Amino acid sequence: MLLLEDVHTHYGKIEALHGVSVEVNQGEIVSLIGANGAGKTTLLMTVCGTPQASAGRVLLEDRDITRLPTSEIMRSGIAIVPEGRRVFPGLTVEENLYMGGFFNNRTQNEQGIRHVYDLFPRLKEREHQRAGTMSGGEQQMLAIGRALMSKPRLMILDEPSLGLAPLVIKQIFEIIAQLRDEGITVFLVEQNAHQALQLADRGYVLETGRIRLQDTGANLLANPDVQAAYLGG
Amino acid sequence: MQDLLYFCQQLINGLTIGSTYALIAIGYTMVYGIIGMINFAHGEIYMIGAYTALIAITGLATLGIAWLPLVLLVALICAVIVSSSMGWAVERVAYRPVRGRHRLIPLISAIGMSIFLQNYVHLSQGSRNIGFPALIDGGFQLGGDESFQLSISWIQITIFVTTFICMSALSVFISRSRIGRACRAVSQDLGMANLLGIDTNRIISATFVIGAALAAVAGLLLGMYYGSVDPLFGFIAGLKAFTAAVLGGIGSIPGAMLGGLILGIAEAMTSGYLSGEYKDVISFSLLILILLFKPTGLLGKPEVEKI
Amino acid sequence: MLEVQNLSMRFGGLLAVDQVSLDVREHEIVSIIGPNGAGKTTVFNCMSGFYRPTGGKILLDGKEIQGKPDYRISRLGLVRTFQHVRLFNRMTVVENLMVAQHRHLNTNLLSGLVATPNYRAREQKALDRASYWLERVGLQELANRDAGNLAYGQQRRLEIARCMVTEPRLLMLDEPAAGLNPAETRELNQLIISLKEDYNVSVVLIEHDMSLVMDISDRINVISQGRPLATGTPEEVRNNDEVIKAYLGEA
Amino acid sequence: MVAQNFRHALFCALITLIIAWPIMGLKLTAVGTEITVVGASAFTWIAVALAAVIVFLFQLFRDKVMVGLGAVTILDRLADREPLPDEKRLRLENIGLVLLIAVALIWPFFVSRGAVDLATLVLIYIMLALGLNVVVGLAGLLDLGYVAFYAVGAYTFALLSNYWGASFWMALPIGALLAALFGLVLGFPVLRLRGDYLAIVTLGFGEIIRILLNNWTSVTGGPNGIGGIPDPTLFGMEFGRRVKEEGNTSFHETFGIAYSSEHKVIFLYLIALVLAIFTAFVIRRLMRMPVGRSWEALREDEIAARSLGLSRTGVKLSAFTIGAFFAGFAGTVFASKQGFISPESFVFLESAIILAIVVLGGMGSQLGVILAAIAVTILPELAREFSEYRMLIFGAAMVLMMVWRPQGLLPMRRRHIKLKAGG
Repeated sequence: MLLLEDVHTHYGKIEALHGVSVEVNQGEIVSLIGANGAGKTTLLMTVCGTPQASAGRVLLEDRDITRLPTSEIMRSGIAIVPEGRRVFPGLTVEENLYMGGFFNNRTQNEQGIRHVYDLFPRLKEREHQRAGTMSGGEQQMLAIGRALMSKPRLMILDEPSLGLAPLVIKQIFEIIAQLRDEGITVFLVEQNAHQALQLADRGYVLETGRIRLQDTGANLLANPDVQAAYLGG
Repeated sequence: MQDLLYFCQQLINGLTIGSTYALIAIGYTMVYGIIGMINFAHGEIYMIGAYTALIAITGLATLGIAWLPLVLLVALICAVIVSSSMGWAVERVAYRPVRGRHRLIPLISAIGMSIFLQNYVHLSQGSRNIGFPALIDGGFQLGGDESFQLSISWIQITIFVTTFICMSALSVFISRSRIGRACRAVSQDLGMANLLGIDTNRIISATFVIGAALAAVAGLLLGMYYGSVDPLFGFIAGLKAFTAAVLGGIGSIPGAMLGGLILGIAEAMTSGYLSGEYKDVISFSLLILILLFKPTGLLGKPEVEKI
Repeated sequence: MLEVQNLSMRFGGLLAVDQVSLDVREHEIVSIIGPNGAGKTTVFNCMSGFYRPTGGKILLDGKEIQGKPDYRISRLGLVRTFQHVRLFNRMTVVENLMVAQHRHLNTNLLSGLVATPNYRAREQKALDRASYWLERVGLQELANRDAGNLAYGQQRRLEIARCMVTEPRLLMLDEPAAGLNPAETRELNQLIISLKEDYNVSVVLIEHDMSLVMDISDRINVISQGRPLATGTPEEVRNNDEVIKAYLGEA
Repeated sequence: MVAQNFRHALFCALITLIIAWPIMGLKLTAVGTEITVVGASAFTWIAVALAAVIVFLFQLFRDKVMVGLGAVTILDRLADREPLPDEKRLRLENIGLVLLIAVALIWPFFVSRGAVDLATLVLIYIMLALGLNVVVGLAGLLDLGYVAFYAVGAYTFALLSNYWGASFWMALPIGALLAALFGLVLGFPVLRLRGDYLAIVTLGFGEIIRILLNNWTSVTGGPNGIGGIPDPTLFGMEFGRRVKEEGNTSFHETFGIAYSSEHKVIFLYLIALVLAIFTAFVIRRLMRMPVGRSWEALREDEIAARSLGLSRTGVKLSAFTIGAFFAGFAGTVFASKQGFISPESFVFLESAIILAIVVLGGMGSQLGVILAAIAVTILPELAREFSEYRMLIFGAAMVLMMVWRPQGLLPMRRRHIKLKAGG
């Protein structure tokens, strides 16, 4: 589904990724974990084309998307729930969802919104509330809902648990599992390694711009090196 | 009683001018809201709108067409088309290549564009001011006695009505339509809109075109109201409109409307009670005072300094 | 020497920092760590005067300094670096160091215009100090390059040198190892230790690179979601269950 | 891809027609009291069509053209040339400077009066541009009302001489100091504003001052301006045919030579030359002093500068005040040269021209700014048929410079400082 081959990415002068290869197969949940500043978000954003990889290739369903502009990549079956949620604060919940389905026709949007409200009844209650006034957990639900509106085949989530209460985190992870059951491939970046790996079919550990470990989720969870990667050897 | 009438007269004059300032101010505020730059050449776009309208009106007169509604409609359409194209072109040529660079660079580029357009019209149409035919003249008087009567002209009413229609249409467009929603989304988080697959460059172009179209409407209206145009016509009006935008809170569309009206009234009162010479001083002083004491304007949101 | 008591910072509805306390003694390296978005840089911004904290006190030698303008705090000897290096890019490396020493220079306009002996002597002294620190961080060869053209690791070192020429008492480093390769990180490690040992500067450090933090810190403060989570020596923090949970999530 | 390019190119060509044809092709002309529309000349029509075709072709082959343009780097090589070794460079510079000044001193005696007059104007613009360069180029503060300080200098001299009979030499320091004081007073409240707001506010200040000059008729003469501003004197010697003031002597009588109106023009030129050299020298020193470095530091990164203990207001204010000081200088010379001033000379356009000089020359670069001042003032005189296109070209040049070469034609070069080894 998604394939990164020896990807290097620079932010200005800093090389943030030093040759990363990752593969996400159809129907999987793949978790990418790693400490702060390891380059996890950079890796996700490279898939989206901001910034573009300076070397290597990114393939989506066997199509080379390395050099495409972001807006075009995001119209080819990928949706992202970015770090910090980034809902449009001045738009209502409903308007945010419409923005997610910007390229849909009216009936598709109506179906999509109904589907999102089924998944998150909470959002239905807040339909006409401005997104900026909602709690972090609600915003996270909205961000996921907005991403679902474009009916993506691959969904990328960047730290969906960041700054949320444990109960809400649990709920979010349940939804992610549900997305897989609906046939959406999930590529998940998390600091919250325990939960992310429990859920994942496979996982990668990123350390200072390089993939250090890759294995099934369960194996990584049991691996003492994972803890070391976080708290220093 | 006379005093009250005199006051009302100034109020009406102020609201007339103010509503056109508001129309022009929309262009500043929308562009600022989306890409955070002052479109210095916006006043010139408005001036070009006025010229185009005048050319269309005169051209129709030469052809012997004099049915007022048709003349106005054609003039309006021509002005809107030319100004919008100009707005689009200006963004492509002078602003898009420098977007995201140090703050002064787009501003200098915009000033250059403003000077260029001023002289473009100056060279093509001459520097003298040209009389704008009073297509809608006359009016009616209200109350008072021989010494003073409250007079309202038809052109003032036309300006009110047209401005009201434009503002309402814009409000509906921004709040209901798909593109309007995208405009708001892009102004709140451009990067995220991009991540939803939206071609943000197109949305930015759209805001320039909308702002220019409204400025063209204002150009036609004010051309008729003042009765003449010249190539410098846009510069001061542009500054006034910018003041209005800042007064209301730059980036906020209702703010631009409010700011325009307040500024118009302030100017009319200065003209009416002090002297017409100093009305520009009042608006500039107002601009300076707002920026000093409430840079976010009346309806704007504070910005947090990022470190 | 520096004491932060119950510091809080609120942005609109968001409580970014909530009741954080820490203290720095003379001759000590203290680290602040915590997951992304924990509010570490906000603490720094309050300490260096860029933000006016909404609650709590910051004491330098027992005197309150919270809410003072940034440039005054800097003149008291509290100098910082930035998460994303902030150099004067179109000025040369030496000029960057000269700007930082304006306090030590004769800034009288007239004496500068006619170049009085006193003015020249001070200017020369500042140049010598700049030269010394350039050698110390290994940038002597690049003295006349534009700062913006240096490699990233060199920029990081220049930023530290620029702080050091001001002869600070307390140095606040915001993620100094970000973007450095392992060899550069090791060098940085030694540099920071030497600042403390040889120049008698206290250091407050925000850092993600745990091996660096664990190696050089005397004490570590952990904050999570704006709230203090733990304090202690590296060993204590490493084995603290709360900390492990904050980093790895609930088991 | 090609089809898309083609459609875009067609669209751009259409837009070009829409924005060019009505304004350029249809000229409004007054015939008696009536206004009619007259089609422009065939030449204009062809030009409009040609422009559309060029836009079409450019957009169609955009990628290739841009690659071609990217290859033009001659200017860069000039700017990035290796600096000469210090001693050699110093010697060369000194010889060059002495030669240049010598030529500048002797030259006016061999040319026409008009040329000298123009040269004086060039020198005034050099002073103005060098002063604005401090504010915009070094400190990074966009001041769009710079001309106001120029006006303060000019009006100070005019008023002082009209009301108290002050001479040029008395008015020169007073004018400059008063302009600086204006800078200080105006700058104090506005300098904490963000860059683009600052630009607009200074523009507003400039306009307010102009409007006041225009309307305060009892003092400034309003739009009629003030005349009879005296010429400078040389140790009390006047340059007129007859002595205006009791106790003065006239230049030609003292030296026993025939009266010539050229003496005055040349003398004024020499004064302007000395003042321009003084301006350049002082600013050059300032640039290398702590205050100059802090201007640049604040321009480069305000937050970092503050973190190192620089006070934002203090540093900005010093740049603003010093810039204003030199504008006041130039204003006094200008008033003396013209003998008559009115608010006409101090419109926004004048600020824009000075800004254009700084931008074209290269913000921060003294040599660039001086060359640009010469070019901008002299070129329209040399090509008179194009002089009405002057502002059009300035505007276009400002846009082009910002897009392609924001550092200016001759960007500032950094001074190399030699360090003692070991320290």
